[in-house]
Amino acid sequence: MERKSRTVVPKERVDALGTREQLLRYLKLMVLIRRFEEKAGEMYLRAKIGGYLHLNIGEEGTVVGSVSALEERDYLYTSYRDHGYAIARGVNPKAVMAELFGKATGCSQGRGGSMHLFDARVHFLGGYGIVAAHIPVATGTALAATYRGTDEVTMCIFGEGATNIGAFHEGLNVAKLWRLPVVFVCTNNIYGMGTAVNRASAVSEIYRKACAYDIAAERVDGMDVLAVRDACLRGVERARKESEPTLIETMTYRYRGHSMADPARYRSEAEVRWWRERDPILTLETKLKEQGMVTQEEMDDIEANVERVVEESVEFADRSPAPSLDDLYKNVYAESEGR
Amino acid sequence: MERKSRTVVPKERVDALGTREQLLRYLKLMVLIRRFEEKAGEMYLRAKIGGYLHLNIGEEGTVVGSVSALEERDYLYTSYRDHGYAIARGVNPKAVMAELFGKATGCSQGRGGSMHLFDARVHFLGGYGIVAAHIPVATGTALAATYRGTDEVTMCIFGEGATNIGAFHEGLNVAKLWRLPVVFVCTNNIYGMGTAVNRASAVSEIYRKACAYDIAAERVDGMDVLAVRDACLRGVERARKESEPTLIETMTYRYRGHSMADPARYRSEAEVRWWRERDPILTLETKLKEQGMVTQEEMDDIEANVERVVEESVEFADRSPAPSLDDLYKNVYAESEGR
Amino acid sequence: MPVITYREALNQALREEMQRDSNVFLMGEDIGLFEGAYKVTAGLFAEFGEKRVRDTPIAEEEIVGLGIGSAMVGLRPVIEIMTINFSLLALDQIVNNAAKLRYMFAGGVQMPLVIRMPEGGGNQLTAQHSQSLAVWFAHVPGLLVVAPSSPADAKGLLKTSIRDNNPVIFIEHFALYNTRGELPDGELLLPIGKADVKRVGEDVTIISHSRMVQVALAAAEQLAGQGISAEVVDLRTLRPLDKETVVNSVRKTSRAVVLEEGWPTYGISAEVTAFVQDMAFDYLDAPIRRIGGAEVPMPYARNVERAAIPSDQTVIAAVKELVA
Amino acid sequence: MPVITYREALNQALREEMQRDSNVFLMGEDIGLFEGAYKVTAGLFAEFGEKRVRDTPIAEEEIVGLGIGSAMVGLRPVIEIMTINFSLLALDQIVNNAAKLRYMFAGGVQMPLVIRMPEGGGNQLTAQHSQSLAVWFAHVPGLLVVAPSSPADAKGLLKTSIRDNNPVIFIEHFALYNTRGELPDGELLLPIGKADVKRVGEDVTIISHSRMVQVALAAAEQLAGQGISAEVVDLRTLRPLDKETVVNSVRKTSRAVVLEEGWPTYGISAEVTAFVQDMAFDYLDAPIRRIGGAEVPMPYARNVERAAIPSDQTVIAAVKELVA
Ligand SMILES: Cc1ncc(C[n+]2csc(CCOP(=O)(O)OP(=O)(O)O)c2C)c(N)n1
Ligand SMILES: Cc1ncc(C[n+]2csc(CCOP(=O)(O)OP(=O)(O)O)c2C)c(N)n1
Ligand SMILES: [Mg+2]
Ligand SMILES: [Mg+2]
Repeated sequence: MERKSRTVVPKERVDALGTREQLLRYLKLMVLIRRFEEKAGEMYLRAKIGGYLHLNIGEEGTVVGSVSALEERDYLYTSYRDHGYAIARGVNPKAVMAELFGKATGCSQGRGGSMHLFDARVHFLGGYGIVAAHIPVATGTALAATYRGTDEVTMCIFGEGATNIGAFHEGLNVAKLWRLPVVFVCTNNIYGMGTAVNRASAVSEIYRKACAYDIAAERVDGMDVLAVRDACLRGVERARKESEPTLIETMTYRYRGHSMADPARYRSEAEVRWWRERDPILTLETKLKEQGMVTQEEMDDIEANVERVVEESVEFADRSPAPSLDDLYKNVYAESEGR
Repeated sequence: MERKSRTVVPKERVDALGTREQLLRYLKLMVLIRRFEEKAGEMYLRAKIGGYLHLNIGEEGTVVGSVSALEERDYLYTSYRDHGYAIARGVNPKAVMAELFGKATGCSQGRGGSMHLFDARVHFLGGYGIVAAHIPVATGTALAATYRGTDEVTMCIFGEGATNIGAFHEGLNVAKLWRLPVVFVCTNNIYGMGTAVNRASAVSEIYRKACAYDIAAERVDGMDVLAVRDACLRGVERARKESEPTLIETMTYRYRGHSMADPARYRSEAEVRWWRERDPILTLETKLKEQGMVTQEEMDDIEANVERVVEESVEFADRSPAPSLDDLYKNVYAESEGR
Repeated sequence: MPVITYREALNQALREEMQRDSNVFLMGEDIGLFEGAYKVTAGLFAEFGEKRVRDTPIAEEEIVGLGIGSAMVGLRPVIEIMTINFSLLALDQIVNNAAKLRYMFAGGVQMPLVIRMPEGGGNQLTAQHSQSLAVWFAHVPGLLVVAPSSPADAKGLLKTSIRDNNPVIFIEHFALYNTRGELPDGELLLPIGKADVKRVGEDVTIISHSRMVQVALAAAEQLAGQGISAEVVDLRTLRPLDKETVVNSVRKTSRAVVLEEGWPTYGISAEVTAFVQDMAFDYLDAPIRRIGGAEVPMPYARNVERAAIPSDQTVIAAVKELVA
Repeated sequence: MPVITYREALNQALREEMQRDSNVFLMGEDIGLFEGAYKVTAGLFAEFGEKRVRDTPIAEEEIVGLGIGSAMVGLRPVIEIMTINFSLLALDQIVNNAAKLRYMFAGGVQMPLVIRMPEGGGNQLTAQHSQSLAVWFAHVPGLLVVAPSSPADAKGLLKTSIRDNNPVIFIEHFALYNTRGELPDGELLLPIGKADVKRVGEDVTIISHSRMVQVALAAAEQLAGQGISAEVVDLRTLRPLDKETVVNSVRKTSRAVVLEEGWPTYGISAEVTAFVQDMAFDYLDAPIRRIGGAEVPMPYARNVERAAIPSDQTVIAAVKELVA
């Protein structure tokens, strides 16, 4: 009664590298996210931002690689570690920074903050605060596509720590049972707060958990934006063409602590160094330079551009108004015909 | 990155069949449970029993086989389909019938009813009504053994329908992660209420779900009491000696509907007949007769004895007093030193 | 006017709304092929097929998540949780997502989601299957909570709930499914947030909801024979509360009994008592009386279970004490 | 008397009880190596090791199940749920198992289980992380619910809770962890089920619990300067309620304000109002006033969040209106 797990061994990349235009876009986006997050951390320390702040620094390869596999009509769900995803998906950095500042011009009008970015226009269906609880929700959006017979794909991002809770299991089971067009992307950054994956998961190779649902699964280098993009493209294609779910595990790392409050004493400097040497931006930059696709000058331009965008987002956020207290009760309920 | 699932292929039976004494005990227990359950059904129709009534008829091979693998010091948890397990574990049939009748002499003093039989003296830690919610509880009892360094094993019985809900997943993960001495027994009777296993589980071979936790697992013929016992003995030994969990799936069938209210129209007569031909009692009886271990006369004796025990349990239940209304609030709280 | 059961009323509401709007669909455990644990969805699987009447695995959190995620992109899911007792497994989805997303996301999503579930005891289903937990949902901003007591209310309120763009917790009661009542002819839509005076009286107001309204009416009938005229107010909606209707009645009668099947401590009756004492302070001739279930996990034995649930006799005794 | 923080008080209680009884052990997410999301368990992993201070996966239902199953066979688990918001995922275990098993099984098991968790808002943690849900637990027979407001109460009540054979829901508050207070010398054990008059007054009684007691005390201090003498009663235990202490105070002052941080509709203040109007009916000079959080999912922006949480100014305004 033995049986092989149905793991999909990474096949050849969809296209060897991508067009120069694409590659530069990835690079720019990753740099933008890095600088944006650094600035957000700074603004937090200057008390411009409150609450929790979870940064994507170190994870830009996964962030940009996964989101780049989506078409405009597709949907994206993430956990609370969501700034990079929102930006990669096309939410205006100004609206993101303004949200972090708690301003009326924020993408959630100052109601959601760092953890609950949202923008329906770009089909970014939000950042969620309860670990794994957005997985069932994402399956619901995928269900709607099959219900209507349309071909949007839903992508759902969560951490490796989220795979130990029931919602992950219930969601994957239904996704396979009902053949839902959903791509589950698990960003395995080795830690859930201070707990290493092997102290929380009986099986620490997360992609292997898909065997319990006969879901296609693979593990990729999350520091390599192209590897992530390609794996996600395969998942998106499987969803769109075959209406089947996929689980992709991206091996990555957050350079900072879990949130701003965490000095991350539970891991060694050597470990951090090991990962920093595999930095996703450095990796792509080096590759493109080797291939003569980008020069140092162009890189400097990118940095300068990004710096301007980030500065503008801070200025915008800073001079935007706080939400009006008159609107305290707005949007608790919809005004429906029935009432 | 492919990897084999760690399914344990059934090895040779621990002992080829068992002593005559053992085998006759299994046979008697199975007949007792069958007749007890039939009588319970009858009493339900005569309104002596109220609420829900879930019978083990057809599943006696699994019931007796699993419980027989336990030592006295071990612990047993079951779902609401619990009468047979309670009896096999040594709860007095009188106390079980009295509980079904809602009498003060019932094993839960008329407070629990059919779904919540309980007897701490024989380490039967109860029948539970919320699907799969006793799985985390059972892991807690297994944890207590490792905490104290004692060698009791905990066995937890649940249906195949219970493996789609989060608690199953959370429990199995922790059991493996913390190496808890627990044997999970999934009675796959093909249906959860009216829903067939393949309409609810992406993977309908339940034992395969253990691959997500690297838990040893096997599937056995649940109509064969000896096959179940042997698989459970292996699981109990693994728990006791290696402090490791096991998942055992027993393929079985309930001849009746889910509960007394269910006429079971969702399945064919042919299907029911197919399973009835594999009846666990008939199977063992035939085997023992072939081996000359039991005669028809002895079988008749067993039936007569069982009939008496069942009749006595009804009489006992009938003439037992209802709980006193004065005790309505008894046992809501313990009297603790702190208050 | 035709007479139908509460179960049939719900079934009609589902069928009519499904016929009217192809975005309306049903999900739940054993609601399709099996036609529902309590047969509320009888015939719908046959009529609408498995796309619109979806049997789910036993996975309450996932079921509600499916509802939320599909509602966010425009479908109108109606979910059956087999009993309110199992909703505990989906409470995070209901409270942290369904109730909050519209606000968190600044009105960027609609949440046209209905969650139907029966509650209550009385059938010897014991501690884990006999709870009345509507009060928990009624505590949460962002949710609407409806709990009808009659077939007409059940139909009219369920239809309105399905058309509402807010998440509606629709509380049914096991012991009401077989009860009968008249149904007005034609399209029946009742507003959420309106209480209903089910019997007019002068001496005392009995305020209740769901099955206990029937108990209150039975008590009122007997009290009338003893010269006491009781008004029975059916809350119908637990969130938002129709305080006006309740308070107007109490201002008239000057005495109030609040009756619920669940545990009264921190129960529905606590809130009703609290706002009535505030809004009718100068009219009250006596403290507001609360009646609820015994504060125990529901016991199995018939006699003990009966003692744990309020009956018409409990109500009659309380009213007599109050008006004495 | 030493002055310590609420956090230190809890930490001392845990350490002392673990030293006293080897059956006491801790479980929770990141409570060990990481020393707790709010550092309440600091130092305990180092002192007692991973057997007795167990880091768990993120799996709240399983964590509470582990507690129940180990308590049933004689251990005394103390569980930390990182915040009350995540307890929604464990509610079935808490309500359907922890609270009920002793009764269902006719006293055949003990349930010496403590579940500690902070609640409340005020730190811009937004809708899914700022709830005050103690009322849900306080509604359930079989549970004891404790919610201390000071370091001394926190220590004395946590120690008692750990020694109790009932399941205790122990509610802490984020914003109290750094607050300081005096600690009496010697073994400190406070009884569950006893309220505490935190300030004596004559004109009005302010009834509250947890962090809002500090708000009430700040308001009372300012009111004193304006010639209004307010008595502040700290409920300390939400189930069972110490009705006597509360009612005695209201009978003396004839006016009551019930203050809570959570949503007042079906909240703690509803129950307190309901029993006070009953037991002090003839003493009340005015309706009981309730103050609670705004009925919204907690918004992020600092100004809006502040407007959603009661402050000393809210209390002062309400008291002045009431005694006017
Ligand atoms: C159900 C639940 N339990 C606990 C928490 C507190 N918490 C927030 S993030 C986190 C760690 C999650 O780790 P992982 O899933 O690996 O994501 P990462 O933060 O590494 O991206 C925890 C425990 C929560 N938000 N939800
Ligand atoms: C969480 C939860 N959801 C739904 C139910 C209602 N219910 C009771 S038994 C059952 C079917 C369970 O099937 P399975 O696990 O296969 O066990 P079997 O009854 O076949 O022994 C359901 C849905 C429940 N008790 N608990
Ligand atoms: Mg992680
Ligand atoms: Mg089954």
